[in-house]
This record gives sequence, C-alpha cells and structure tokens, in this order.
Amino acid sequence: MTPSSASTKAPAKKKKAAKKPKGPKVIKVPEHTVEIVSDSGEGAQRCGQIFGRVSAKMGNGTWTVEIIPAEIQPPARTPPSASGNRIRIGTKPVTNWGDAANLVMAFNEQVLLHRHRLGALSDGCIILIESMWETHEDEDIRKEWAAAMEELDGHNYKFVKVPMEEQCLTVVENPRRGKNMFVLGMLCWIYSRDVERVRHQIAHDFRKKSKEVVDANIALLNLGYEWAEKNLDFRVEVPIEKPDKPMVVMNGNQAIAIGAIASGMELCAMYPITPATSASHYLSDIFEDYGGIVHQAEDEIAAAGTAIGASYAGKVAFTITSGPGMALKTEFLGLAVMTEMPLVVVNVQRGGPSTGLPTKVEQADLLAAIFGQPGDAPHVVMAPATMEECFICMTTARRIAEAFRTVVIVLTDANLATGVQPFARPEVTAEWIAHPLDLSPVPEGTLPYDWDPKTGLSKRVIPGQPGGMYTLTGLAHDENSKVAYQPDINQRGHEMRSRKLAVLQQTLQPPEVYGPGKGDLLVVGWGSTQGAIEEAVDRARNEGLSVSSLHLRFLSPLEPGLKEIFKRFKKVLTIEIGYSDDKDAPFVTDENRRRGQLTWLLRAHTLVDIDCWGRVPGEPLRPAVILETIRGFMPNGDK
Amino acid sequence: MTPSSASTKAPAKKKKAAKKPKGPKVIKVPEHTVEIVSDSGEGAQRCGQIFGRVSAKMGNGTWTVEIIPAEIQPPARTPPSASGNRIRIGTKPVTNWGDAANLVMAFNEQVLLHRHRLGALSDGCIILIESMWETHEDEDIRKEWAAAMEELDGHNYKFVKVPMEEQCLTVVENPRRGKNMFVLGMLCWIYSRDVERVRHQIAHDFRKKSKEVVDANIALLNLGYEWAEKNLDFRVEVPIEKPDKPMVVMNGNQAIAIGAIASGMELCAMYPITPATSASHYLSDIFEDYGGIVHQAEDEIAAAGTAIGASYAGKVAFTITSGPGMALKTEFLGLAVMTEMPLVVVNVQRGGPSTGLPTKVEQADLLAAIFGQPGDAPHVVMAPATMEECFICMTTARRIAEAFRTVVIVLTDANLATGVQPFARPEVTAEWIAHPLDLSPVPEGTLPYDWDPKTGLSKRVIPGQPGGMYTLTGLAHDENSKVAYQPDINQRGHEMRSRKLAVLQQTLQPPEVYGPGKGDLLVVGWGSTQGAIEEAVDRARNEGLSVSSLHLRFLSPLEPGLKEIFKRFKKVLTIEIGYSDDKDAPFVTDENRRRGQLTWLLRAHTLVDIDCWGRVPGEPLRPAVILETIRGFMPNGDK
Amino acid sequence: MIQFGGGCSLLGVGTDDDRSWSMQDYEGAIARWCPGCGDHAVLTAVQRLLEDEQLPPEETVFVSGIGCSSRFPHYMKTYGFHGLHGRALPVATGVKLRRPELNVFAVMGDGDCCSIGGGHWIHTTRYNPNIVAIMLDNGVYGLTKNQTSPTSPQGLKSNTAPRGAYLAGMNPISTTISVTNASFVAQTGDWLPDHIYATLKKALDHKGFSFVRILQRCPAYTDNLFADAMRDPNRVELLLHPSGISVPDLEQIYKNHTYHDPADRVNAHRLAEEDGKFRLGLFYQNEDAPVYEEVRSVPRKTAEEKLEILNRELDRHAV
Amino acid sequence: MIQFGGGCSLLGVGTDDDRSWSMQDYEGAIARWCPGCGDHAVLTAVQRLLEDEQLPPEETVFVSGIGCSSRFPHYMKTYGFHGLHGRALPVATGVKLRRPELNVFAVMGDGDCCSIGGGHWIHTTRYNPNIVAIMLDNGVYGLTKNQTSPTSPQGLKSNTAPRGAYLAGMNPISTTISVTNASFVAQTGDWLPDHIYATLKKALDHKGFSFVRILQRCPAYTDNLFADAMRDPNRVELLLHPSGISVPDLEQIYKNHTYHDPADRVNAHRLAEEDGKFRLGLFYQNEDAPVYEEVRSVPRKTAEEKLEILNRELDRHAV
Ligand SMILES: Cc1ncc(C[n+]2csc(CCOP(=O)(O)OP(=O)(O)O)c2C)c(N)n1
Ligand SMILES: Cc1ncc(C[n+]2csc(CCOP(=O)(O)OP(=O)(O)O)c2C)c(N)n1
Ligand code: SF4
Ligand code: SF4
Ligand SMILES: [Mg+2]
Ligand SMILES: [Mg+2]
Repeated sequence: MTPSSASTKAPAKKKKAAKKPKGPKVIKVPEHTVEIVSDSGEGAQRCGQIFGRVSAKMGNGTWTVEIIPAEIQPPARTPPSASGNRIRIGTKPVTNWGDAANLVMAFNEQVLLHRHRLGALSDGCIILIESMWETHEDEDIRKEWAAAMEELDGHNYKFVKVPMEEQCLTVVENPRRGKNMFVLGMLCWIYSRDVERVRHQIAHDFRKKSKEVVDANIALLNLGYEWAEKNLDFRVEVPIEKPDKPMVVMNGNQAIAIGAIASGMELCAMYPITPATSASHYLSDIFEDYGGIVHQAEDEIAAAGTAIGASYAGKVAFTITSGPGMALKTEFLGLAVMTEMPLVVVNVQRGGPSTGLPTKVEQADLLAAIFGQPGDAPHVVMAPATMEECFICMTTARRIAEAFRTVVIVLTDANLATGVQPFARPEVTAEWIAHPLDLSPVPEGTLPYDWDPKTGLSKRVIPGQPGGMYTLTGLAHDENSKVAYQPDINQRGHEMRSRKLAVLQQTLQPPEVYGPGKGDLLVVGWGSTQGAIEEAVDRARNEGLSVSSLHLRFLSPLEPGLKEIFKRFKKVLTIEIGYSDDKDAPFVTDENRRRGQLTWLLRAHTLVDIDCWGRVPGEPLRPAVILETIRGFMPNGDK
Repeated sequence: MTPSSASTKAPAKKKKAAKKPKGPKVIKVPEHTVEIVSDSGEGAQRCGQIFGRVSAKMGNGTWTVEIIPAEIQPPARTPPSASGNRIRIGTKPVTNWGDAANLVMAFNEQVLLHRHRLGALSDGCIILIESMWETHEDEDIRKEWAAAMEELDGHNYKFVKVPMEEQCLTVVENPRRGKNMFVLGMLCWIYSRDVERVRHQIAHDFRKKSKEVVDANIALLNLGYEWAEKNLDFRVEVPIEKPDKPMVVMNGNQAIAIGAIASGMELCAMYPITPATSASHYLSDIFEDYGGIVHQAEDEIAAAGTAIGASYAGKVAFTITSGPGMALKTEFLGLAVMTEMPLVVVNVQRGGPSTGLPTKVEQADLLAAIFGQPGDAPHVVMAPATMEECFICMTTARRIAEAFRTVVIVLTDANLATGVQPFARPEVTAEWIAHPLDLSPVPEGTLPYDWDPKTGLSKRVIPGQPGGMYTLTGLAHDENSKVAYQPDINQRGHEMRSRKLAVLQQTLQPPEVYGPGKGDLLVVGWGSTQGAIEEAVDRARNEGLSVSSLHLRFLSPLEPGLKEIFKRFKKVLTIEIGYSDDKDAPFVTDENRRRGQLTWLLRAHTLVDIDCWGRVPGEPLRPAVILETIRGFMPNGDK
Repeated sequence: MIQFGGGCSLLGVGTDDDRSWSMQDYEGAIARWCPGCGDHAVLTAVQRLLEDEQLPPEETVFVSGIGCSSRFPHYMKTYGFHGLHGRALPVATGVKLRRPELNVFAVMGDGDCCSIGGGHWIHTTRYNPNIVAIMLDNGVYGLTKNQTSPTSPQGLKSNTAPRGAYLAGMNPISTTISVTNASFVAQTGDWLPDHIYATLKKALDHKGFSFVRILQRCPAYTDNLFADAMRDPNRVELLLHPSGISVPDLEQIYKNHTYHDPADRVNAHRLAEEDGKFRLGLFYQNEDAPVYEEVRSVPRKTAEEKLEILNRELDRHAV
Repeated sequence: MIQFGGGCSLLGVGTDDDRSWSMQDYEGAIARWCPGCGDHAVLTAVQRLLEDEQLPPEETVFVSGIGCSSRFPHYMKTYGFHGLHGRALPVATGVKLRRPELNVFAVMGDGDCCSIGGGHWIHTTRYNPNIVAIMLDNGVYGLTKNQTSPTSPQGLKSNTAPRGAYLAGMNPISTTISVTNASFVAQTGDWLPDHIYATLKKALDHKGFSFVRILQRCPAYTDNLFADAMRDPNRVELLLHPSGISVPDLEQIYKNHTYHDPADRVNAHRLAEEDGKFRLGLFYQNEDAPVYEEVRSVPRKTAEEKLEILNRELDRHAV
C-alpha cells in the first residue's frame, strides 16, 4: 500500500486490507532515523533495542535512545503513555540521536501525537500505524483517531495503516504481548535486516523464558516480515560499510560494567537507583563467575562505606549511583579524600534537582561532584563522552585512584547509560586484572602517609602487611596517621592532598579542538553531548559559519591549555544539558545571572568571558537545536 | 613580688613566698590580651569565660577565643594538654583575638610552653605561673621545669611565680578543682574587675551545683584577690568608656539561639555536633518555656527531614549542624529547594575535610554550601561576621526563607560560635514572633506554586487550609505540583526557582569598602575574619600602604557592584581560613593552582584576576599575620 | 544587613464544621499503579476509612517516600508530601510535632521503610508520634524495576540477585515490636479488603505510632509471593482477641485462629518469628506508651508573653 | 584519554609463622580516655584476648566510628580504621567481604551504633559477617560533651535534655535479637574484667556477627548509670548455660542466676525486655545462621581465566 498524506477524511475512506504492490521502490539514504512508539507495556522498547543492536552488529552506524513515560503505568492510548525507542542508523558512524524521525512505527495515534507534539517527527515522515483504532467499535476511540489525524495533518506525513492486531491474532491470542515482534519483522523487511541475527537476539533476550514464548515471538517476527513483503511498496536502504576492525555493541552502562571488570576492580557496592542500576544488573549477572561481588547495601551511605572498606583492605573498589545517591555519599567521599583512599565513584546523572526526572538525561551534577564535600577535598572528576569512553575510563579511573591514592568520580548520564552504539572492540590485558595484593612485610615504622614532599604521592600499606600496622583516621593527621591539631601539620596534610591534582594535571594533554584552531565561535561541552555538538558544528561550518568545538574529559583537574585555546576565538560558548539563566530573562542581569555549571568553572579557571546556553528538556540535545543556538550566539549574531 | 626575667638558674634561686610590695605600679594601656592556660580539666576555660563576660559587661571592648586540646583527656603537664582561653580587652570595641598575649596565667610550665611554641606570647609578656613545679619532689618534674625555662629564656618574659596550689589548699582539699577561681581572683585585682559582678556570674554558672560548691568557689576567688593584692606590685588599667547605648554580651552560638527565637522560628531539629551543639544546648534550656521545641533527631538526615516537615506544616523551622552533618543533609536540601520549602540551615563551620578539626575554626564549606546539591538547586547562602550579626541574620534568614520560599544557609564558624563579644542590645519586635498560621480557606484550585512569571515568587498553602489540598513532590512538577516530565514544564520550574535569586539580588545593597574606595590592594573576606582583616588593613595604612578591604555577607546571591569596586584597585586579594595552593609551590602553575573558595566564586563572577591567600591553622587569623601577607601581596611587593 | 518586611498578612480563620465528605472527595489523581497491583486495594480501603471517619481532607496529610507505594499521596485528595526515598517518617514526625491536630499518615514501601529508612523506622517507633504508618510490602523494589528488598524471601530471583536472594527476608513485625515504646504492630494482606479496612481503622483509633505491614502483591515482579496464602486458607492464621482486629466473615474462610492478647509482647515475638503461616491481625498494642507530640507539647504563648521572655533572656546578657 | 601504567610491583609474600606476641605487642598509643572511663577496662580485656589467641597484629583490624569509644583503634597496635560517626559496620563489612582471612572487630558507641548508625546495625546483623561488634554503651554522647543518647534512661539530664531525657532508653539487645539472621547477642559490664574477657572470647569464637553490648561507665557524664549494679550484686542477674558464658568466681558474688538456653530466641526476648535487673551473659546464639562472606564467596580465578571470561563477554557484544 502506498504511503498517503493524512487528512481528516481521507483515512476514513481507506480500506483496511492491502493489495500486493508491484516491486517495492527502494529509498537509498546515507542515514535514517526510526522511532517505535507504543503504550508502555506493549514492548516497543524491546523491539527497538533488538533492531538497534542488530543494525549495529550488521555494521551500520547506530545510536539508540529510549523513550520512557513518567508514570509507572500511564493510561493506555494517551500521549503520556508513549514508550519506545529511537534508532538512528547510518552508513558512517552515528554519534547522537539526531533531530527527527524519518520513519515511525506507532501502535496507536495517541502515542504518535505525543512524539509529534515534541517535534520528534520530520516533515514528510513515514508513519506505519496500527489501523484498528480508526474503525474501532468504541465511538470515542474513533473520534480520538479523527481528532488526532486532524492535528497531524499538514506535515506531509506519509501514513501506512497496518492491521497489526488483526494479523497478530492469527498467531497469538494476546496481541498486546506480540505486536512488538510483528513490528520488528516489518522493520526487518523494510531495512533488509539479517533476520537470522534477529532470531538469535530474540533467543538471547528471552533465554530466561520458555521455548513456547521464544517460538511465538519468532513466529510473529516472520509474520511481520511476510506482511511487509506482501503489502509495502517501499524499502529503505542504508548502505553498510563493513568496519575494518572488530567492533562491539553495547550501551553505556554495560560498557561501565565490563570496563570495571577490565580495570581489575572486584567489588561493586551499590544501592539501586535509576538510571545507574542497569549497570549493576549486568554486573550481578556476570561478575560472580569472574570472581567479583556486587553488594547491594541497605542504602547509598553503606554502599560507599563498604566500597571504602574493601578498598582499604585490598583492591580498589567502586560504587555506582545517581544524583540523590551521590548526595548521600557526600560525607564518605570526604573521608576517602582525607584518608587518601583509592575509590572509584560512578554517577550516572539524571534530571535534578532532588528526585527530579529519574529516567531522563541531565548534566547538572558537575559542581556538586567537584565541590560538594565540606572542607577542602581535592579529588578527580572525569566524564566519558561516548559508550567506548565509558569502557576505557573505568580503567583510567582505577589507575588514577591507585597511583594518586584518591577518589575518582566518573560522570556519565542517562543518555550514555541506555543508548547503544558500536565501537572498536577494546584490547583487554592481564596486567591490571592480575594485580595480586601486596602483603609483603614493610619495615617497622613505615609511614602510612609517606608523602613525597614535592608530589604528595605515597604508597599505601594494606592490612595483612607485617610491620605496617597503623590506624587510619578522618581527623587531621600527620604522615604517621596520628591525630594532630598543630597548625603546620594540618596545613601540610592539605598541601599534600591538593598537590596530587597539580601533578596529575601536568600529565594531561591539552584537548583537541574539533575544527579550525581559531575562529569566531568556540562551543565547549562535556559528556554525552559531544556527538550532537560536533554534528551541529559541522552543519554550521557548511553554512559558512566560523565555528569549532572543544570537548572536555577531565573536569578536575581541568586539562591544560584551555585559556590559550579560548583566546584564539572571538567568543566562547558552553552548551550543557543543564539549567542556566537566559541573559534576557526578567530581573536577570549580567551580574546576577546564574550561568551553566561548566561555564562557571571555566570562567573562574580562565577569566575568559564565556557565555552559556543550557536547557533541561529531559532528553538529549538535537543537532538542529544546537545549530540554531550557534547561529544565535555568533559574535555577529543577534544574541 | 617583681616580675623577673626567666633564666635556667635564676628561678631555682627565687624564694617561693613573696614579700609585700610598696604600692603597685599601674600599667595603663588602651588594650591588653590575657591568656589563661591549664591542663584540660583544671578549669582555665571557665575562668577565662567569666573574666571575659565580666570585662565586657563592665564596658571594655572584649573578644574571647577558647583554647581546646585535641584529645579527650590529654596527659597532664604536657603541651598538648593546654586548655584555656584568650581574652582581649580594650577601651574601644575589640573585633578579634589579636596577635599575642600580654599577660598569661599558666597552671604549669608545659602548657605555657605550648602557647609559646605557637607564638601566642608577646615579647615581654608577663607570666604568672604556678610555682610548685619548680620545687616539686619528683625530680623529673623539676627537670622538665628547668628545661622549659631554658626554652622560654630570651623573650623578655616577665615571670611571677605564684604558689597557687599551696594557697588553694588553705580553702579546699582538691585544688585541681579550685585553682581556676583563685586565678580569677588574681585577675580581678590586676585588672580591677567588679568583684560583685564576678560573684554573680559564678553563682549563675554554678546554679545547677550545690551551695557548698558556689561558696567554695567564691572563697577561692577572694583568696586569689587578696593574695594578688598582698603580693603583686603592678596592676593593669584598660580604661573603660561606658557605651552610650544598652549592650549585651554573648557568644555567637548564643546569639544564633536567641536570634532564632527573635525571628519567630519555633522548631529546631538537630543532631549533636561540635561546634554547633552549644547553640542547641542553650536553646534546649530556654526554648520550651517560650513555646519552642528542640528535637534531637537520630541523625542529621532525620533532623533535616523533621525541620522540613515542620516548615511544610507551618512556621519556618531550622536545623543547625557542622561540616559532616551538612554533608548528610545534602539530599534533603535538594528536596527543600525543589519544593520551595522555607528552611533555615545553620552551619557552624569547623576544620575539614571529613572529621578534620572538630573544635577548630575554618571557612571551607562555602562552595559545598552553594553548589553541594546535585542538579541545579538555587538557594541563599549568607555569613555573619560578628556575634551581633549572628543574632540579626537569623531574622533575616527566616524572612528571606519565607518571602522567597527557599532554603537559606547561614555559615558561621567555631570562632564566632565560642567567642564572646559585647554588642548593642538588639530591638526585638512582636511582628514576626506573633505571626500566627494562616489557615484560612483558599479557593478550590488554588495553585500550590502560583508562580509570578516574572519573579518566580508564590504564596504557599499550608495543611489545614480548606481548598488548598495538594501533594508536594521532589519530582519535576508543574505549578499544580503535578508530576510532569515535559521539557517545557521542567524548564519552567528551573527558571522560576532560579529567578528568585535574581530578584533577591536586586534588593541587596553593594557592600561598603573599608577604607578608601580605590587604591593598590583590596583585601576581600567573609565571615569571622572581618575584625582581624580590618585591624591589619588599618595598620597597613598606618605604614603608608594603599590598602582597603571588603567584607561579604551574601555569598549566594552575591551582593551587587563587586566588579566595579574591584576595578578601582590595582590588585584584589582574598583572605580566608581555608586551604589554597601557594603560587610558588612545586608543580603548581597559574593554570592548575587550586585557589581559595571565595576566590573561585569571585573570579567566575567578576572575571577579575583575583589572587588569594589561605591557611588552615585551626585558629583565627592574627592581624599581624594578615599584615605580613598584605605587605607581601602589595602590587609592588615581591609576591 | 537587609531587613525583610511583609510576608503574607495572616489571620487564623477556622473552618465551618457542617460539612461532610463522600469517598470521591478523597480521590485525587487516577491511580497509575499496574493493573492488579495490591496498592489499589489499599488506596480504596483508606478512602473508605476516611469517609467513614469523616476526616476533613484539609486536616489530613499523607507523607511518603519514593517508590511505587509512595505515589500514594498523589491519589488522595488530602494534603500530601511525596518526599525522599526512605525519609517519610522524619518528615511525618515534623508535621505531627508542630501540628498535632492534623491526621498524619505515612505510606512506605519495604525498601523505603526497612532498607534505606531503617534507622528512621526504629527511631520513629520509639518516638511514638500519633501517626498511622503503612508499609506496603511487596518484597521487592518495584519502581526501580525488580531488585531484591530486605523482605524478599531467600532465593527470590531479581535483577540484583539473578541467582536468587542471598539472605532470608527480614522480619519487620518482630523488629518493630522489639523497639522501646512500640505501641501498635499489625499485619494484613492486600487481597482482604475488609481486613485491611479493619486493621487501618484500629490503627487510626490507636493513639501512637501504628505500624501496619500490608502484604502486597506486585504482579509485575512478585506476583506469586502470597499465592499460597491466597490459594490455601490453611496457610493463613488469624490473630484474634477481644481487643484485637476482627472481621467475622473472614473467620469463616480462614479456620486457623490463634487467640493472642496484643498486650503480650513476648508471645507477639513468638508469633512474629515462628515460620510456616501468614499471620494476620494485631500482634502488639500498648496504649500506655507515651506519645511524642504530647511528651514534647509546649505552652502556646502570646506574642507579648514571648517578647517578655525574649527580653528577660537578653537582660541576662545585658551589660 | 590518558592511560596510566605502573602502580607498585606486587608479589604476594607470606609471613613467617613462628612468631608470638605479648600483650605489649598489641598496645598502640597511650589511651586518652578520662581516668575511670570504662573504655580502659575493655581495651585491656581485648589486648589480653588477642594475646591469648595470638592473633597476628597485621591480620587484625579494628574499625570504629566517631566518639570516645571510637578512639579505640588508636590504642591498639593492629590495623585500624577510625572512620565516620555511625558508619563503622559498613566499612567493617567491606573489609571482611574482600579479606575474610582478617580478624575484624568493630567498636562503636551507643549513639554511634544505635542512633545515627541504626540502619547499618540492623542490616549488618542480618548480613551476619564474621565480625566482633563491641558497643560501648555509656548511655550518653561522651565526646560531644553530654547529650542524650538513645540508651539514656528516661529522666537522665543532659545538655540537650536539661529537664531529663524525654523517652525511655531503647533496648539494643532485644532489637538485635529480633533481626533475621541475628546469631550472637551478649551483654557485659565494664566493671567485670573477667566477664568482659569471657564474653569477648565467646564472641570471637562465634562464627558470625557477634554483637556485644558493654555497659560502660562515663565518670564525666553518667558516673552513676550502673552504680546500683556495682553496689548491689542483687541488681545483677547472670545468664548461665553450658553453652553460655561462664565466669565461676563471679557466680559466687552474683547470686541471681538464670538458666537460659541461648538457642531459645523467645525467652531471650523476654529476658531482654523484662525490667528490674542488669542481665549479663549470652542472650542469644545461632551457629547455623549463614555467614555473609561465605554466602558471597566467589572463585578466585587466575588472570588468564579472567581474561577468557572477559573476552567471552566481549564476544557476546561483538559485531
Ligand atoms: C536516595 C535514593 N536512592 C535510591 C533511589 C531509587 N529508588 C526509588 S524507589 C526505590 C525502591 C522502591 O522499592 P520499595 O521501597 O519497596 O517501594 P515499591 O516500589 O516496591 O513500592 C529506589 C531504590 C532514590 N529515589 N533515592
Ligand atoms: C555525621 C556526624 N554527626 C555528628 C558528629 C558529632 N559526634 C561525634 S561523636 C558523637 C556521639 C558520641 O556518642 P557515642 O556514639 O555514644 O560515643 P561515646 O563518645 O559516648 O563513646 C557525635 C554526635 C560527627 N562527628 N559526625
Ligand atoms: S511495579 Fe509492582 S508495585 Fe509497582 S505498581 Fe506495578 S505492580 Fe504495583
Ligand atoms: S567522656 Fe566519658 S566516655 Fe568519654 S572518655 Fe571521658 S569518661 Fe570515657
Ligand atoms: Mg517494595
Ligand atoms: Mg556513648
């Protein structure tokens, strides 16, 4: 059946059954963005995840983002109920979720409406939608359908009505549980996905379920595939360029989990919290067999304490949480810094403040991570920008924690946590995972804080080492870990702890500017926004704008050379998924304006008059929005 | 007996008993600094407190600072055991503890040594010391005495040996409990204190003890007075200028406590922690009779929660704590900001990080107070600089909390908390303490967050008000307090909460420069350091240096006009009791230097290249040390 | 420093008392729990109770933490405080302490109350404020999608214990009883609406901290947790006593009756700790335990009296 | 991103075992508690025990919180962790979980353990790691100078309760017993060195979480808290049983003997909650409760095996 423009009357006329088309027309594109939306509970997410993983495994550039409702169980057929997944695939690597969908699989018109209202659908978007509602026996539903179609009119959306339920009923009695596989089958035909891989993925995802369940799902998959083949007159081809090196596909939380194992850490103490928990779910599954432990503590305070106890007694341990949990760990982080305890803390940022938007992305824990602990508590804060870096940074974090006897906070976010992306398969070496405990005797009187007066570095002593007995304390102490209140001793301890950051900073490389090293505008970001920012910068440059961008990975200490880089641009603008006052808002002056967190940090650091743009939409930034912002902030721009 | 220079042999020669002098010579000075030091447990603190309060009540300018040992029960007759009080009195108001003591009452030579080593004694200091140790039967003690005298030699200290124990034994059998009153008696004679007032103060301080105890103490007081009269040949006169207005004398924690009552707050939920607890001790004593409650919760988290619950249900409540407790309240502070809950939080800062120096002064919780909460959590942070401001700011804090529906954090410190100073008796009015709850009905559908779109201000609804029922939540919400995840609603909530700070900032006055409004160097400080900084600035100007100072009371939002003020000086320097890297330390560069917390804030705020000097001695800064620093940092200086 | 005038002009206005409320008057937003979630039944029972007791909505406050169960206040049309995970009780205590006249309910989940909120649970039991505390115990972390909770039975598979819970589930009833000043400890099940109602009524009538554990089905993750009890009446045991909780009809269905005097603390421990049966009813009640807001009640002074005290205090410090 | 090489070159080296330790070998810094403080006696008893058991100092860890009592590790010459107020148990659990071979002791105060540490106390009891937990209960906040603690008896005056404690003191023994997996709960008094010794020895021999409450005098603030018990042997009651704690000499002085089988949980509750006497001895022991570090023990794999697993995992995600 041919996609047709929506109109209030037109749909009503259309026939439900479809005629066999004569050979599909193939839409060949370098990239395409698909959304699958259903009522929550209908499984659009599962469908999207499989489609995303398989696309990535076949070699398409891929980036997925989950669409999550606010309520536990929102009412069916209402906009707030929209649940699902966006999958952006391309011939080249894909680094972000893009702007708007080119094709949507909608389980009903209300969830479709939700996406439409959020501007998630591109002009001319192809929409395959469950057709049963249009002719539903319930008149209200038919009215809702009509109203929706009216609202959706005028955007050149191409509608294809699909009798999903009707079809599924030929295989299962509860289609609500099966539609998602039927839809997956359709997608497989449209995008020519490797159905064998898909069957494997399904088998794996349902491995804990009965064979019947698996078979039913496969049957629905096939049904969807065949239906599409019979009834659709178009296919989409996103050419695949097989990557030259071996690749892996996973989401950021999985990368954190496997990265933690690769780093040689063997204990993760945590307390469940969205969106961090899935990393520990994954670890719980595979860690024990490997020799590791996931300890679910009674709360985040205990989790931090248990991780610290484990680090104190042996290998560096880690804890993983999100905003509210970070808040509770504050006191223990101070202790870890004071006692120079190696510790890795992963904060998968979500929308704040307080409970905020538990399932949504935000980058507003930056300053709390750096400055949140009472007293002067120098420690390291780093932020991966991709799924691959989620993996790598765990090893880096553990090594820094160990070498510098300090706390390393890793800031990721909900976008990285749940998004799936392929990346080069990392090399794992035995070096760090081997790393046995050093329990060799130390000379009597070995100092527990044998500070190198220049670097502040020292080698720690571990319980079990004869001769090394000492009592660690969070009180001010001397190099012998003896409680001491003398002014000079307290000053010295502060110096030694702070010095380590200066030393670490000197081992860092200046970050690389994306684009020309000088120009009109430099956009600075950190964390998961890199892909969207760089895509926007590319487009801006194609428009002839003189824009480059810079992405930071170390926030404490900051990477070197920033001021020099900033000076080479007429204007510097930070872009964050975090709140900042707009400069033209009522009562807001240049003096009282509350700027973005990164902005604040960089202004203090470089004294450059950095401007900022921040939003808290609870979703990743779209390249088009960033491009719009760039246009507005160009030194010659109107803003 | 005549004060005599110490020397290793000389003392041994001296006779213990003393001959009646012929009429004392009177040393008339505009100010004098006294220290009383004993082994902890010998009561030098009590003695000093009474001497300080009485001096203040008689009309002398006064500032006291407690000398507190690190250990619970340090070994007697060792330097770490030194416990006591420094009292600086003057004809004019005294604003800080000064540099070094002019007269010391030492219960043994070891505690004296401790003070000497910390540079707490002025050249030529008069030292009245217990003489029993010199001739003690225990040879080791005699040796220690001799060694101490040797170390103390060469500083023109004037020694007067006093047979304290011998004398006290004529009145009580355990002099260890009485010496302090004997010493107090001596001080009364030396400084011509009003003995009647002293007796009253003693009676009050021991009101919970038996009459015998009180009488014994009075007897010892008289004995000391008479002994001094008989045996000393000098007195010190610090002329008194009777203040024209009624005055009160109290320490900062008492000022916070009475200030809280005057502000109309009626519930204080707390968990004990040094140095904040004494405020709640005081409140516990007087609050109930007044109709208020001090709730000692099971921990700081519960204390914050109970205060928030009380605020939610009625009048603004407050909680009081110190560093480690602040850390634990972090999550609840985020909730209070998110739900726009009026709440006052007092943080009596102590040495950090972690448990740090529990009894000592530091100013390093500034950034944690402002930025410590995950997510964007705009709230107010203010810092009193004197005992008087401790009182006033509680009313201000409560009013801001109420009018702006926000959290107000008040940062004081151990120096203000335990120091005693006289100040003009505050006017208390019924207006705020009257303030009954408004339980009048509100129209159905009244919005719980009826934000003024410009100011973000709204009037809160309180349980008991018919028609106002709503459910408060820490999740993202609309003006109806309904959970909402739409991008625009989350953005709006952030804007409204942030806007309030812009509005508040516009009601603030620019701070006044102390000294000329322009010049070479501007010293910027906040909190308890004001007195010491301004005294140092005065001295510097007397040396002809072009120096002024500025003291900040609002840290979030910052007071207006700072940049303009800074621009009028060649150089701006922050001085804080907090750690910052010295610029010439190994590995420290201008780029990686970790600057003081106020410095960070002001650099980001003004983009002025502000320099900083910070130390963490665990004691207040001395004017002389600040003067030295000023000299070093003069734009033309060598630093 | 700046001084702030203003604030709202406030006159204490009473409310007319010739009003009455129907069940609908207590209904807030539409409940968004999963179909078949046990929380629905509790919500209904509570609304029924409030109607029968005619509690003025504006004088009733539901405080909760974070979790599926903690969404409860949103579904009531009273005042509500949906706060922080694990922290419902300190907030509820603050409300009650300053506004004893309000009817205060605290609704918590098992993780909320027994895990992260453990310390508050113990201490609020000891403070014994006059609050009805409802713990909706589904033996799992629901909102965060299936992690082990302290009350998860040993072996229960979850996302954080894929091989099954490592430890035996804890016993909230026995631990609550063990706390000094514990004054009311009862247990009921979400599939017995009348028993929920009778239990909550008893809890509301009790003056003090009424701890009610409700065995709650979570079709999403622990659908079968109480299947035995629901399938086989023989697995259930009713605690009966003149001063206990009684639902005559149920006593016909559930034939295992244990006569237990709620005043008998030691026997309450025994019944709470003895395995094998789902025991429903009143385990322990002590009407003499001091109630916190009464122990801490203070005189309400006039502004003038307060000023006087304040000035007297300042006099003590006067020069 | 930068990569860090290095770290220290590490070879697991054993320790020669023909060493022996005298009491002095366990003595750290000189104890700085007040003269007459009950903590001194406990310190001595512990040092005696370690000597008799010949625990290698380097394989022994004392973890504490913050408080007078928590200074304990500084006075031992073993490894020590003087951490945060109320948080000794999570840290101790972390140590034991990864280093089961270490002897781990946790020393806490009453505020430390029962107030701010309440949640950890309950949950660590349930995890049941093989740790000796010593609560030094002086019924007051000592280090912060005299505030009311959860175990302060009603009416005890303190700086935060100048008119006397508002509530009855809580009962740590009964509450600990009530927790699922509780495995060892005993009480002793600081004025009975031999009883402390016998109790701690029993606790050390027990495999699991041994909770020992030591009634501790604080001459500074609660000097008379146990005066009755010390003055009048009749106020004391010894819990005796073949499998309990026995100090024959004391049994002559203290004539009140109660025969109590530590396996009898219900009777343990009764004895713990019955007022009137200071009961010393073993209230409850269950040697079958699963021990956390054993429940959670995992295979120790070689680097090669680990690499293999890691690569297998990566394979699952391979393109
Ligand atoms: C400080 C903090 N930690 C963790 C979370 C995440 N979280 C939300 S609800 C919940 C537990 C839910 O389980 P339960 O309390 O039993 O309530 P239920 O959903 O089962 O009704 C957790 C861990 C949070 N919101 N805040
Ligand atoms: C988070 C935190 N809150 C409060 C304090 C202050 N504090 C130190 S020790 C202590 C209580 C001491 O009482 P207890 O635990 O009974 O030990 P004791 O001194 O009596 O042995 C308190 C409240 C702290 N150090 N940290
Ligand atoms: S997840 Fe479980 S507890 Fe939560 S709403 Fe659904 S059924 Fe109820
Ligand atoms: S204050 Fe009490 S507990 Fe602390 S050391 Fe002194 S006597 Fe012991
Ligand atoms: Mg639950
Ligand atoms: Mg104690």
